[in-house]
Amino acid sequence: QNQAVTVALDWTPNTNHVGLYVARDQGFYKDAGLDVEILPYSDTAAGTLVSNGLAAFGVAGVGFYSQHAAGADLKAVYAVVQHETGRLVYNANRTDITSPKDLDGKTYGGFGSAWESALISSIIKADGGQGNIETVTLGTSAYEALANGSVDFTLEIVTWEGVKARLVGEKQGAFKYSDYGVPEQHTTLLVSSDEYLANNADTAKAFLAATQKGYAWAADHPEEAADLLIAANPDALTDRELVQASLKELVDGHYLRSEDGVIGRIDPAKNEGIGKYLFENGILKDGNGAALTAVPDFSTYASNDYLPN
Amino acid sequence: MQRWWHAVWPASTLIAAIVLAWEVYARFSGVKPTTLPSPSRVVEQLISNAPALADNALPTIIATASGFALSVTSAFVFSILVDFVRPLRRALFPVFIISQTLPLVAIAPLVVLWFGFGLLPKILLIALVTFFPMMVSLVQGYDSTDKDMEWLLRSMGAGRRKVFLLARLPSAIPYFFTGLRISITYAVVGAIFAEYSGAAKGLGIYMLSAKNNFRPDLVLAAVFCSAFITLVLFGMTVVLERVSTPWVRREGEAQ
Amino acid sequence: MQRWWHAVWPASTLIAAIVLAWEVYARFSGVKPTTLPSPSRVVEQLISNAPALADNALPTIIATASGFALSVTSAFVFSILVDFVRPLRRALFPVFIISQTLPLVAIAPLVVLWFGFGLLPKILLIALVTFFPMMVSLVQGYDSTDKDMEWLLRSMGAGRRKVFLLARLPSAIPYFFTGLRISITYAVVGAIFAEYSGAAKGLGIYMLSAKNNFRPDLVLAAVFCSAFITLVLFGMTVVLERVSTPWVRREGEAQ
Amino acid sequence: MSAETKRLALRGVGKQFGDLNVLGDVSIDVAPGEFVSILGPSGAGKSTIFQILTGGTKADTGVIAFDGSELADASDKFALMPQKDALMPWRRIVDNATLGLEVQGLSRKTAREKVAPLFEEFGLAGFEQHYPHQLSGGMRQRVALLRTVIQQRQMLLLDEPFGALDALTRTAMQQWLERMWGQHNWTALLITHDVREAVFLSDRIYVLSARPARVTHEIRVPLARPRRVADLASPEATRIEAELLEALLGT
Amino acid sequence: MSAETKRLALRGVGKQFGDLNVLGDVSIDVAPGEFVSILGPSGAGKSTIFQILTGGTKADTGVIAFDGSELADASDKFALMPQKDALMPWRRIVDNATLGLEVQGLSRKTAREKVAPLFEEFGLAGFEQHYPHQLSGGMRQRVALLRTVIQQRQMLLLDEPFGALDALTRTAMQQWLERMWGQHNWTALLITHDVREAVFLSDRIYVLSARPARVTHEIRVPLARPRRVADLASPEATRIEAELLEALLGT
Ligand SMILES: Nc1ncnc2c1ncn2[C@@H]1O[C@H](COP(=O)(O)OP(=O)(O)OP(=O)(O)O)[C@@H](O)[C@H]1O
Ligand SMILES: Nc1ncnc2c1ncn2[C@@H]1O[C@H](COP(=O)(O)OP(=O)(O)OP(=O)(O)O)[C@@H](O)[C@H]1O
Ligand SMILES: Cc1ncc(C[n+]2csc(CCO)c2C)c(N)n1
Ligand SMILES: [Mg+2]
Ligand SMILES: [Mg+2]
Repeated sequence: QNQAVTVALDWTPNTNHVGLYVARDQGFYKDAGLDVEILPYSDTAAGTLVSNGLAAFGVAGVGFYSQHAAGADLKAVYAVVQHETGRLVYNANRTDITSPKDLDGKTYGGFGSAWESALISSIIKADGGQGNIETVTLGTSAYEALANGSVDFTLEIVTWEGVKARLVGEKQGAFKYSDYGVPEQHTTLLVSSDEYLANNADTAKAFLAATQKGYAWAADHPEEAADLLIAANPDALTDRELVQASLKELVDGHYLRSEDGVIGRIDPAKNEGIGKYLFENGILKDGNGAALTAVPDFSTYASNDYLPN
Repeated sequence: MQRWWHAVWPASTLIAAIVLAWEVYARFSGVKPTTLPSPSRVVEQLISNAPALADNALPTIIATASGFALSVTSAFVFSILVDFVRPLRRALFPVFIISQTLPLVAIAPLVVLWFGFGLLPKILLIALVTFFPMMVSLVQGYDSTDKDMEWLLRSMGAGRRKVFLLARLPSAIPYFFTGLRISITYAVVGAIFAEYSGAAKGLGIYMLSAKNNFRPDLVLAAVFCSAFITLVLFGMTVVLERVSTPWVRREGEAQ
Repeated sequence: MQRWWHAVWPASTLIAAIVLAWEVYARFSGVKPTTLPSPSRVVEQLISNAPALADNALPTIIATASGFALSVTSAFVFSILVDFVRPLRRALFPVFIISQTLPLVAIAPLVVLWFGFGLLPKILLIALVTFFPMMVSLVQGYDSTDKDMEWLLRSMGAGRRKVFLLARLPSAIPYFFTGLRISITYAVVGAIFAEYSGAAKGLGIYMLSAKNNFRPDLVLAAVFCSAFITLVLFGMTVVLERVSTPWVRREGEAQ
Repeated sequence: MSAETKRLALRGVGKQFGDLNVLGDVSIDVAPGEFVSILGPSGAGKSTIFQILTGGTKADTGVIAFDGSELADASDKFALMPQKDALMPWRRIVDNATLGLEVQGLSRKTAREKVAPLFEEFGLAGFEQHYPHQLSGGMRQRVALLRTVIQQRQMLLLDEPFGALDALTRTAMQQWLERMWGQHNWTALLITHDVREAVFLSDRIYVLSARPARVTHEIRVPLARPRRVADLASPEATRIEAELLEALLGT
Repeated sequence: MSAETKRLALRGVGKQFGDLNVLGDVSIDVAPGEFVSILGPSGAGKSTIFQILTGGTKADTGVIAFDGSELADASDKFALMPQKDALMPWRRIVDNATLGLEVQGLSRKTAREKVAPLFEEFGLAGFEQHYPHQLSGGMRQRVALLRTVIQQRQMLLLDEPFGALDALTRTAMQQWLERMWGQHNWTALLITHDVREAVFLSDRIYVLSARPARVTHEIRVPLARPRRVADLASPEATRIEAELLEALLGT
């Protein structure tokens, strides 16, 4: 009789997802009367699954703004991280790269979304470059491609790939987006759809409350949470050291719980800021592929209404 | 025994040589195991991950079997329809041909979008890739019927239905098995494909997450499993063909 | 003109009906255009994005052509080798069969990883999917040679090479074209696949990013392009077959 | 012989396939118990005559009478033996033999009981459970004939029954058929290319012209039965043969 | 006739394929300018004899002499005409005819010039540029014979050249071949199943037993040439025919 809820992931299981697994395996969801299934990461983006009603919630990144602009029924309801975790990275042995403008004409290993090249271009331009890059779409293979030198740079989640590189001893150089004019953002969000929220407001609230509890528990017990995450994904997570170090980083860096103790809440200013930035760079396009001409009302993109106060 | 060995040694030797060369290259060329794992490592991982692989192989096998069953059934139904109503043939065949030119990789995610995560989209995708070869084989089979045989039956007073049952359908049996053998190979590949685009479990999902976790050794172990399943299914169709067509004279059989 | 229409109307009508049903469903069922775009929308987008599609179709066509050329060439070389050295046939065929059971979806990313994002991995993947049907067709073709014809040539003093050139090779031509027609369908699909796993440009990449950017209408427009390319290539092989085998009597031709 | 006593009577039968005028004007009679052959060049339209009789196609012109009354569309008067043996490779010999009975609606068991005694006579005893591919060409042809006669129709239509056999086996089969003919009371119409076969087996022979086919000669073969191969050397037989050859090959 | 004056002499030739004893002990002679036939049941090993002569396989026992000296392994003495016509469907008639010359290394042009005058005689004039499928069975057979004789080998080996033709066309082709025989100075060994064909065409006939094949009869055909179909009705011819049939079909 438990309410079934499905969650789609944005990537292979990693520490960004820890709260979901904690809430599931610590029984927080069950206590809230929910039966949560975490769908494995597949070829189909979480936002697509959510807006088509195949999943109630999904983990998404900034790509969610483009999907929303294009007409997808999506709404951000939970911020997994309170600070920007995205970085532009390259191999440190590349002496020809010292600042973003050196990336002009170089090869970028990407994930197949439109916002990527625009973001990188604006970073390069902010540094005084042309902003022309070669893009090769690779998905999860991007990091191997970077490691074996077949691409020059890519984007990473500093609390996951960044930690891994450090542990493995790969020297990497990184550029922080905000150093080059990109507003701070919640890099990882939970999204749902208006349709689902309207019809299942109580379930959504119960889910997000339990999820928040899960992330809080992880922030309080990073080591146990890391082991729980590993136990939940024995095939995917085989490097305990990485998971432990990553979660420690997420907690110590106040990503999961901000310095002010905020968990999950979406900062309207960040929402507005990144939204405007994307709009101004012509990344937000309507369903016909035409760039939006008027600034959208970004308050309709995100909502904290389903979070416990 | 000796003849058996005679038939088997060239391929065995070649496969052994390929595996050996791969092993040597993987070990001594300095290529990273995350780029190209050695076969011994793949086998080792195959064994130590056997339970997980078996667990994931099951949904794939179920999807393959259901999809294939649907495909064969509908190929039968449509082929009979098309055999009895000629204009239908000219109507359906071009559509089926076009359906074969659609890139599965683009269609699979859409099908998952439309039909969700369950068995249905997998069955549909498997049917999409296997239906056409089955259908073509059956129709070719009906058409291969000896004209004199049909004339004979009609002269005996058989109607269209009897001619079909007594001559056209049995004539299609060898063609049916040819189609079966071709399709079964695509079926497993199709199932894995469908899983790639969205599934809770299955060899496709296993491969995808192994790939995403930089574990080409596990990817290859799962590839090995899927090739093995395909070969077993293929072998089953060959056995089925032998037992159900005792009248076909086969090479190497005494007359 | 009339006969042409007679051959074409059933399929045209069916296709028109399907497209119409789709249009009606997409418009009036309340399904979101981001889930199922209407055909009119797909066509509209196809037209307005024609330059981008053409731009992306070009690399796909190049990869297809190169991969296919490699595949046909090596199928020829191997088939001749295998024809002259019999044990090689028993050695290679099982290996080729196994190669056909490997799920492309899992292999493609590995191949891209090993060979980069250039033309090479695409060519290799296309060759992987098209080589075997070509090879099988050629070998079947050689084997179809009339035994009496070979005996005749030997009685005339022809050596093995002359028998091959004068009898076995020409006997294989119709089989070669059958293989060509089968392979060409897989070739485009294979190219798109390879692009999906890593490329800078191409229909595969276009589909991928359309999908990621929530534009199923563009995905379908690109699918349409790829199907169109396949059909054109298919048509080309049919024409090539007609002009290069003037001795084959075809149905509907005057005797 | 008046039209009433005739088993089969074709009068002025004509047939066109599209632009192809196949049968010009064909008139053929067969009396009960008579063995009549049709000789004619390849593609003349001989099989087309049988097609018309068995309802496979319709004549454009002419009338066909059977035992004095007009032939119905789907008639059950004829048992056909086609040009190739048309045995079904997936059926055992016994099931091939009973095919016609099965189509008539008899149960498998009854049908088998009915053919069983004939295997001995047709030289097929012991082969009931074999598949066709395990038999020699001559034996297959005997199965085909067994399948034809077991239907107990009023008339046999034999379309080049031995055309696919080698010359020696064919001669042996002709002798066998002549023996069988003596023992049964069959009425038969035989199509053949083989002049000697026609002479050896027939009471009467019609020679057809090339397309559009007409009857150019009608020749009686007054040799006594039972006939032996040596009888073909009789002056009577050689005269008829020479006459037929001339009729067929021209000058 | 001593061994020296013989064109071809097989003495005690035997051949086994694995467990299958095909040729028991075959001795056959052919004199220059002679037309000799081999009659025998299907599968007796007749084609195997030709295989041995043309180097397709090796005899296990026995000796073969050609013009008095032992036959070399890959001999250029024989021109073969196989059982089916074996025309290459992808070659035009003229290129099929010149095939043997091309294999011998002649240029296409020279080869074509060499055959050109013969098309008229073989009744193929005007069909040089056709493909085989556009020709009737009889014409195809004539092309095959043209391809055989144009090689100008010392002896023709004809393996059931008319076996695939219908009885009528076959008779016509036999007459044609007999006419050609009269005009050219060929030496030929013919394999056939057809007793009349053998009698009509041959100077001498060997009858082979079933596997393992041995020569059971050797029969001379003393009919005068040129022969006509009507000659087959002569007492001489019918006697030989009866004798052969008895030899082949047994009691
Ligand atoms: N259903 C049909 N439609 C069109 N043409 C046909 C059809 N049936 C037969 N024909 C043509 O009619 C002609 C006569 O055919 P038929 O089979 O009656 O000849 P036949 O005398 O039996 O020849 P054969 O001795 O070679 O068996 C042929 O040219 C054939 O192609
Ligand atoms: N290369 C071979 N290997 C094995 N067996 C063979 C080979 N060639 C022929 N045979 C067998 O030898 C036997 C005689 O064959 P052959 O072709 O000489 O007979 P034939 O007298 O020409 O028969 P037909 O009249 O049917 O042409 C057959 O049983 C055949 O299967
Ligand atoms: C663990 C993890 N690693 C990489 C990505 C891929 N990715 C998607 S958006 C983005 C950059 C954000 O600015 C990156 C790197 C992910 N989603 N999760
Ligand atoms: Mg006929
Ligand atoms: Mg032979």
